[in-house]
Amino acid sequence: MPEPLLYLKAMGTAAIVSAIIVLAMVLARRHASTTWLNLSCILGIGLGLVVGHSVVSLRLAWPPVNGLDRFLTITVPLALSIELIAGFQNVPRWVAWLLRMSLAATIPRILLHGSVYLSDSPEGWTPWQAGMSLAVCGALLAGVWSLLSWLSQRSPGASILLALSLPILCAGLTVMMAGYIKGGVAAFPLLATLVGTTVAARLMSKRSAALSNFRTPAIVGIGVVGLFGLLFVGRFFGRLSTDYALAMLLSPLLCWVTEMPQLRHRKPWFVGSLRLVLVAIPLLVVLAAAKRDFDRKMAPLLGNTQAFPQSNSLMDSRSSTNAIGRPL
Amino acid sequence: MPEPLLYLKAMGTAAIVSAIIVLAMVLARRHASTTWLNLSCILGIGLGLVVGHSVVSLRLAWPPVNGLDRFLTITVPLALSIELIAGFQNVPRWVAWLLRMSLAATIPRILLHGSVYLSDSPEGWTPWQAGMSLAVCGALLAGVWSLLSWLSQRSPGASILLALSLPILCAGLTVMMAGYIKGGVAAFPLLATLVGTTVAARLMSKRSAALSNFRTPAIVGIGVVGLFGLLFVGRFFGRLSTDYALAMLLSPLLCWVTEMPQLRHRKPWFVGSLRLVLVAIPLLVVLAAAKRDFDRKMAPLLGNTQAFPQSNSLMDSRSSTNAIGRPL
Amino acid sequence: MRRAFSVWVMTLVIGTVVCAGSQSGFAADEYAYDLVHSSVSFKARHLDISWIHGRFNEVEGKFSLDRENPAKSTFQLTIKADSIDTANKARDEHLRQPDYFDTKQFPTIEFKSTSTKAIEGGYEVTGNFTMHGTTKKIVLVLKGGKEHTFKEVKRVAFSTELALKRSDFGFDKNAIGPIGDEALIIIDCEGMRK
Amino acid sequence: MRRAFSVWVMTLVIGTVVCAGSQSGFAADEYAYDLVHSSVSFKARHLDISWIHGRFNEVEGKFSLDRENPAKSTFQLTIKADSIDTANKARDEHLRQPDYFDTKQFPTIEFKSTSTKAIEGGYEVTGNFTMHGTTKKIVLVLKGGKEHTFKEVKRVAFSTELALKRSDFGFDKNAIGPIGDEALIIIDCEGMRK
Repeated sequence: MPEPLLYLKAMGTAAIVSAIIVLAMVLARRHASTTWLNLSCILGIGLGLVVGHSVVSLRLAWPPVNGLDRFLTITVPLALSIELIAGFQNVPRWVAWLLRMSLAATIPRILLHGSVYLSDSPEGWTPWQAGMSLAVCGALLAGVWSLLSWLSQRSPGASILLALSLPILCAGLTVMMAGYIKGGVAAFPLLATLVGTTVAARLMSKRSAALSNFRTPAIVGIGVVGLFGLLFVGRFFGRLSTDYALAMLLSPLLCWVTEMPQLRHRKPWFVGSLRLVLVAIPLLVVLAAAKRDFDRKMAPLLGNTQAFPQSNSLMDSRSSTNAIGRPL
Repeated sequence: MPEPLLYLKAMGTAAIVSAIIVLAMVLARRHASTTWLNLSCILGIGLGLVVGHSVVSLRLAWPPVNGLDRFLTITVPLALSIELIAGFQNVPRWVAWLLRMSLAATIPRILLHGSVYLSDSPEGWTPWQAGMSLAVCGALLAGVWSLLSWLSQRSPGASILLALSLPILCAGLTVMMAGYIKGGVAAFPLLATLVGTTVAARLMSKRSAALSNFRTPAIVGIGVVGLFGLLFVGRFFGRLSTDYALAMLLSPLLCWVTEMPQLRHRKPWFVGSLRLVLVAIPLLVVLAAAKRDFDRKMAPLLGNTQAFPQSNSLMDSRSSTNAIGRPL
Repeated sequence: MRRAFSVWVMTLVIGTVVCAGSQSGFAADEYAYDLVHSSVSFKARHLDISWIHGRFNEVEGKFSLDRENPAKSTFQLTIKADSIDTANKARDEHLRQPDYFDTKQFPTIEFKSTSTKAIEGGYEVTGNFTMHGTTKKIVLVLKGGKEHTFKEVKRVAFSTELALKRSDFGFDKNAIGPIGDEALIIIDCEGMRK
Repeated sequence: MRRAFSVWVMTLVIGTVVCAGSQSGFAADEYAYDLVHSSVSFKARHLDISWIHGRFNEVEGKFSLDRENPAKSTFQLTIKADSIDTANKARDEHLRQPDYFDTKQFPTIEFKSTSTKAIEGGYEVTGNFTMHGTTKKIVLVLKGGKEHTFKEVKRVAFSTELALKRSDFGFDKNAIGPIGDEALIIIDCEGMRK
């Protein structure tokens, strides 16, 4: 059963924890560098996630047994580690990008490990299908990741990070509405830590001249990997439709619209708002469609109370059970 | 379980009983009239059916509870009675035909009595649908009946009666293959009595000049009503397809082909054989199609032994169960 | 709020009407069959060595429970014979034909109680069971009856098992074949208060 | 005729091989699971007042019976988790998702015997039961074992019931909700001799 209050509590806790870590670490050093800010963000996200998951009591198995376990215990820590390494000034950019792209290429394989898709069974993919599917998914992740990173280098700002948290919220809701509650729940702590660290980092960047360019590739990287993982697990282990998953994955790329010559040099608040609005449009469409699917298929099982049917004919009983159905 | 030997025994007994009755009655009278021959045929068919049904232990309920009960305990006796009345010389032909057409019009209603089609339930027909369906079926029966009667007046001969028994045999087999064993079994005594009386009546018509024109409207009437009833019950209570039912019902009309000017004055043996061959062609097509349907759908349940699968993969198990399935 | 109010008004109105009409002052609770959370399954012997499981997917019914005067409780169940499901389409088709259920002639299987008495852990319900056009008096032992209120809807459930001989209900003995004559019907029925 | 001959030759060959390899001189009979005449059904509590019935439509398995030396008998069953069927499509879809069976990750539910002993009216079979990626040792009491030869195929059937706690098999406790933790699995399995 979805428990909205618990999710809000987890999100609040995760956001506060990650924000406090960022603030505390940056304030602890007199001359905080971008590297230090990046490190504090990574620690903030990591600890925020741990706290958030424990509040929402998301039990993860070690060794991981399912897609979500692998996503949260392997993929996310790997992404954090890579961003940690990439954050050091003396690491060449090409090494950082090599690491990132290698991770993007391996994530689909990690998430599908041991599943029916990669098995010999009749429902499994042929080697060719498997290779193609993994390559396409990896390329999508790599593409979104590099485009967003590029944008945040070109035209930095908290808006990109917030625009990335919108599809994560949407992914959580749609995965849940597709019937995979635990998969949806996993989105909320992630969303909260991203927002928490972004807000804290933004505050700190205003305070210090050294941080004023607000470059936080770590948040972008973990946000993209997190979004991709949620959608991938929801699509291949849950019943999230491919269309919705693709729409959500690609939606943050709409932030690039503000790089058009006419819009480029507008005021930051205008550019930021425009980015959020542009990203929100396809997400609202997806949410509406997912809600409609949910009402049609899952709602009868999840307990929405409607009026009882008056008639007792066999014909009516079939439609009425939709109206009066109860959770499983 | 179908029991071919029992059916053969029932058919043999029914044929012999009806033939003996016809022979005995005609031989008992020195100057047997057409009326007398007709009467003997009706009695022969009636008694043959009773004996045949008891050999095959076809239990019928009285009052009738299902379509087959109503067919054998109401429709067939009504047809016999009407042919009995129509057979008397002093009954005007229009009265006989009025009775026949009234019977044709009411048979569909009798057979569907109390069924889901005529009920208020959602699967039931609307009054308009019910009226149309009953009218179309009644008209089909009336059409086949009058066309065949007309032909047997125009160009009498045992071949029409034999050509009428072929679709009855075919109806029995296809209804049975569609999964309604009892409905198919009912065809065999009917077929046997028709053949028995036809052969006996033919023998007698050769012996006596008064009977030489070989007009036996009773056999035609009961044959048509019997064929129609079997197909109707098989279609509406069993799973006989509409196409097959129509093809079998209309097949005896192919006897009319021999009325073409080029064929009309050929030798009787040629005309008779041609009629049988023409009627047999669509029936063989129907039988082949019905057999294919049966092999695909019902055979796995009715116990055909095939080799056992060697593989044990889940994929194979599905197809192999079709090969190794057993009766229900 | 508005809804709660109208429910309250309805209760008042119904209460008044019922009080005027009956002596006990309390109407029996009426429950509607909840198809999603109820099941009518059966088992039939195969070759006298195994059991084949099946179920009916379309069932409806209602019951009224009078806890104070159990004899006034009534139970009713209607099973759509066409909805038979034995996990094998060809067999289901066969079972719908006149050799077995003859669903075009006898579309429903019904139970209607005639008398009810409370017993330890449930109710003993006598009633008429109609299948394949034949009606027989049977006694059902309904176990359960615990109430559970979930999202403002009161739910009560009963379980019962019932052994029948198909030949008692006019099924053709010739068609019984490898499937045994006796069938065991397992009913778990959950009702929601209207 | 030709087939009978080849069966005879096969028997001879297998017989020789087996005699050479084993002391007893008789191979155990091998049986293949007959999906058409076997059923794996289950029941789970709903709100602790009723039971929801379900079944698995795709199951396969095999067993070998050694009447003389029951300890040599083996039993194996593979259930395709995706084939779950509770007479409600939306619920089935839900049960396939990771909150419940996670059928993309754990496509099968399996039992494989490790030891067998003959008991009154059947066999007591110990083995490993794997569901939802978790394996537990369980003991099944298989009742039956009568033989029936129908159209030259020897058939043997067993029935067993098995109560499981879903939480023992790594199902998320949060997802248990109105469906009880315990499930009752009812297996009636008919095998045909290969």
